Amino acid sequence: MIAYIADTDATAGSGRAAYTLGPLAAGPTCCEPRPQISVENLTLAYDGRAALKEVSLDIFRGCVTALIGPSGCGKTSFLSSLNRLSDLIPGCEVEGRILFDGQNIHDQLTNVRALRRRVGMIFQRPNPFPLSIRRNLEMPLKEHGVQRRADLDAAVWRSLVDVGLWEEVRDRLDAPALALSGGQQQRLCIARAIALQPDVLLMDEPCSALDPVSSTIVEDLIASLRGGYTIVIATHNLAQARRVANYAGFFWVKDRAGVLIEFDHCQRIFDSPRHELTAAYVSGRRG
Amino acid sequence: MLPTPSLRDALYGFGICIAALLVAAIFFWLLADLAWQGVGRLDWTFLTTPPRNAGRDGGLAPILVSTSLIILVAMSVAAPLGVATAIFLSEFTPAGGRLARWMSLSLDVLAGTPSIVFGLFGGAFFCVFLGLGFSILSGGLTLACMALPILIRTVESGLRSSPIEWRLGAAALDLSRATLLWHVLLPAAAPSLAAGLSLGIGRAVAETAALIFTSGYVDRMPSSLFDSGRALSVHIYDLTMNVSGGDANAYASALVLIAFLIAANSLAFWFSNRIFGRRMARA
Amino acid sequence: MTLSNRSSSSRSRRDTRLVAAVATAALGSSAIFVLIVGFLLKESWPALSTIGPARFLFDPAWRPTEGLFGLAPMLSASLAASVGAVILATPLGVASAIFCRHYAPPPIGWIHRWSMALLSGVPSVVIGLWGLTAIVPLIGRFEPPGASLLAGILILTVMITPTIALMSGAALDSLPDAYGRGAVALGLSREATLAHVLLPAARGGVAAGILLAAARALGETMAIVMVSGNVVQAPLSLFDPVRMLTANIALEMAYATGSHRASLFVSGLMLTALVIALAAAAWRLSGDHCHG
Amino acid sequence: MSVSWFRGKDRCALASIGRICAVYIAFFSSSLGHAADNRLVLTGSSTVAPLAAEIGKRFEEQNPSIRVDVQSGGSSRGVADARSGLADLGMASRAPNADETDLQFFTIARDGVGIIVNTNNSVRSLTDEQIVAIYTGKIADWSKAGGAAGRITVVNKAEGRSTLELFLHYFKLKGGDVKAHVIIGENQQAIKTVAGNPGAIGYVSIGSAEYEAGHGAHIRLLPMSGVAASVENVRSGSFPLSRPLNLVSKGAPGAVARRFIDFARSRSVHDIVESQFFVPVAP
Repeated sequence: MIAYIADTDATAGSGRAAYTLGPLAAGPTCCEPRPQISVENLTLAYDGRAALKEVSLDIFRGCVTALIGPSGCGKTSFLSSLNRLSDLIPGCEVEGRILFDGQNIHDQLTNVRALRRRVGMIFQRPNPFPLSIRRNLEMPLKEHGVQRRADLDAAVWRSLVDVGLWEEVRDRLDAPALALSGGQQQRLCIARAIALQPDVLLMDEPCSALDPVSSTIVEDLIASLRGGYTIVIATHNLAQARRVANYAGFFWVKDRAGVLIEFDHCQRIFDSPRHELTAAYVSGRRG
Repeated sequence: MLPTPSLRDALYGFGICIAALLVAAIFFWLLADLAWQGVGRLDWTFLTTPPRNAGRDGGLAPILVSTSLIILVAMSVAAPLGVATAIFLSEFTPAGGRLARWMSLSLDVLAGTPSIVFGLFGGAFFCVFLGLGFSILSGGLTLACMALPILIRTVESGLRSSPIEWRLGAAALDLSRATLLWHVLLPAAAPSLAAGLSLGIGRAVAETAALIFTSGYVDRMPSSLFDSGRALSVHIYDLTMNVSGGDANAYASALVLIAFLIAANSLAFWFSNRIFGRRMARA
Repeated sequence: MTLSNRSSSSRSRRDTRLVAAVATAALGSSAIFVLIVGFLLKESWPALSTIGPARFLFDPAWRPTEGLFGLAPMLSASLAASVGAVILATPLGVASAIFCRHYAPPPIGWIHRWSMALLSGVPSVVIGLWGLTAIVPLIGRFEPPGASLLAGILILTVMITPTIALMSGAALDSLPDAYGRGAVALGLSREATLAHVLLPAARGGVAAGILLAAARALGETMAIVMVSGNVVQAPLSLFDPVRMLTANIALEMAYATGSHRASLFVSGLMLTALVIALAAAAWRLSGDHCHG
Repeated sequence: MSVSWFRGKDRCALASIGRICAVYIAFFSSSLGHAADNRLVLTGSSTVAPLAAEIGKRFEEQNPSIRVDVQSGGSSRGVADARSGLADLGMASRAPNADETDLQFFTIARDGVGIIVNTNNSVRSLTDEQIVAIYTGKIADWSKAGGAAGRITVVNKAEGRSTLELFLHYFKLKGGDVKAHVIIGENQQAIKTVAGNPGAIGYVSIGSAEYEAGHGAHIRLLPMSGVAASVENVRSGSFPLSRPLNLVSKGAPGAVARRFIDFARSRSVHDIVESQFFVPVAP
């Protein structure tokens, strides 16, 4: 299948990624080998200082892709360029191509807002709005044209069931969302995102602000969403990446900018990494 | 010897409590002074009868009505205009940008313009140029101009201080800015709006110089917004400065004015909570 | 359930409408400024063009009916009183705001906050009356006549402390709770949390409050007329009676005509210039670390 | 939730736009609505305003179809408004100036001006020379004027005030000669300042001073040139210092204004004039 390894001696990765196909013993079966998002030579700079250099990788439909690596290696920047949230950051410039279902999202013609609706995002710190649980879910739906009470109720119910929150909050839908625990808040944010029926979910360290129990619940949730959504998850929790991901990309900091070192099936990244940095990182010797 | 951290902390806390106590003491001194000299005149008839003998006798009824109308006009013009301007400044101009800076400069200048200049301006612009004459409407509009800077400043700072996560989250959900503002940012800024309204009302109720020249001196019960109506503060000023023997009623009127402020402030809190805060559900 | 794609364009139309609406409002608010400055210029133009701006600064005295138009002593008095009041009111106001939120038990904090809101709304004439009957005789007992720069500073302090307290309070209120929690988690004491975390984070709102308060102090009229003595002289001692620019307008506008009247508007214009200078200074100060 | 939030938001935007529109409509409709009223507008001197307002109320009772609106704002404003036609009648607490030949002045009352000191002051009378010496700074301590030792606080009126002009004229002083320690604007402020300062001397309206002294204020009126400062002596004309309170019109007054002037000068308002502590003019 698909893998990428950076040429560490020369400048990292030039041109289109070099993919090598190979058999996989017990690969996950949910994935179609058809990229939903293709990133080509993505370079991202803040005020002229590169934060991410020449990253190329494919994100496959229905699979969980984990981005691993130490803090500051550009995982968050990478994620925010996928739904052009980077547009909102002053001084942030993006070069390279990101093809979403074959269309470059930086084209003039691309409707950013339609893009963002198809790509949901979960942030490191749960960020429910200071509204009731119900209104947190309903507001975006209404914004996108769902008007009928019955439709709204059904969507609220569906998305809460999907994230396993329904039983916990069914009696207090009108209670403030900020009164929920951190894990519940994060699941509410996921519910809020999937209520809009996106194709892709971007998750930026979704569990790192949570306690271990909540973290496990959210992780199980992510695993259960696999197949239904294309998920890209940035994490520095290696065990988590190993448990939930089909694919993994390893980022590292070179010359103060993030680069992609290796991209492959998750199993291979962890069991037989081809780059020595990857091997060192996943074995815990570096990072 | 340097004080140990805990001693320093204790001193710090002590200083804060002393300062707060001092401010409270001054307020209660002022209040006690007013109450001592004015409470004897206060009763129901004082509130329900018109003034007689240039205000030495009689009550306040028409003056209370005029004052409420003036405040109502001022706030219903200043609040939407102020909130909209604050939104423009905080959401659609970059902080520290040139436009924002020019606008905040002009607001600061407005805030520092002496009220008597507002009065002369209001007299020339609203009363004469726009032909409103001495009227409650002129007075209210002049006060709206005066209260705007305070209102804009407080609401703007409230909007600016909302967490970035909400904005990012809204962008990721593809919410329009209107939705984000109306459902998230403005509710979160409701305390600022309340503070701005209460400061604005405070300034409006306390205003004398601007009103003498705009809403005027007539102490008859107003029959429309186009009638001249004497505001409470103008009445107090007149009683203390022009009417010998008016002091007792002036103090009583000042007490009424403070009660009026309590009512107006409660109304402002209730209003901003009702408009925005109700949807804001905070832990 | 259907998620409409059509709504996307109507949403951006709505956003455009929103921008148009708030921009119009902002334009309207600025128009008031333009109108007022234009009004001041128009009214003071006869004096500025015939007497000339320099004489307002350098004439030796203020005797407009005899052709002397020196505003410098009043300008310095306005500045001295406002600066003095801001110096006194800032710690009092900020401390009050902190007290309400972090020291006082809730009911007391609530009462304190209400008293601040009320104090900010007590008409200047009432505060002036109180100053005239309570503060001025008190000062006069030590250093006659009592009506003095000091009395002006004290009265202005009483008037602007609530502004600073309310604005700082609003700024403290709008800080995310996590700030305080994070600091407590680090083992910082309440005082250190306030001094090193919360106050610096709220500095924008506090600064805005101080600026508003300073502007209000400069613009305050009625109370100042009653307590500060109104003698046109440079403030050389705290116990000297002084006249501020606003007091000058209030005292003489009622009887002024012709170039005297126009020169009173010059006082107003000068006050505006003073506030502009103040705001510009505040820019400078905030500009240095606004990206910090 | 019965109202969809789309409409809710639009409704709010509409409401604020609507409010602004309403104000604009009010602007224009108001310029039409004025002329219809049978209204007499008086503006000017804050000293005359309370008196004129009380006279106006009685005038309204006798002429129900007419409304008398009295606005305060200072003598020069009264003169200017009468001249420009903004007011039907101006009010001025002074005699006409030499350059005001285009205006007609109608005196409705007189007001005496007397010297006051604090009740703790042992001085019972001052000669004109002593008063001049005190006001020009040549005598700075009460011991030099026949009292107990103590610094003199000279209370003077602000430039342009008619009582100041009267005072200066009587003592043949120029504005620049006076070395004042406190300068005040309104009459009551002078009384309160002198009442609060044992060493103070000032000059105020005799009627109000008499009233205040009779009601416990710490002030005492001093005789001038041997004539006791009392309303009685002002009325009889023996007290040297007094000023007229005037109504001012440009050219001959209109019919309604004429009736009002005649009424204000008639015997039927003498009780009002006296209740405001002024001296009625002989009919």
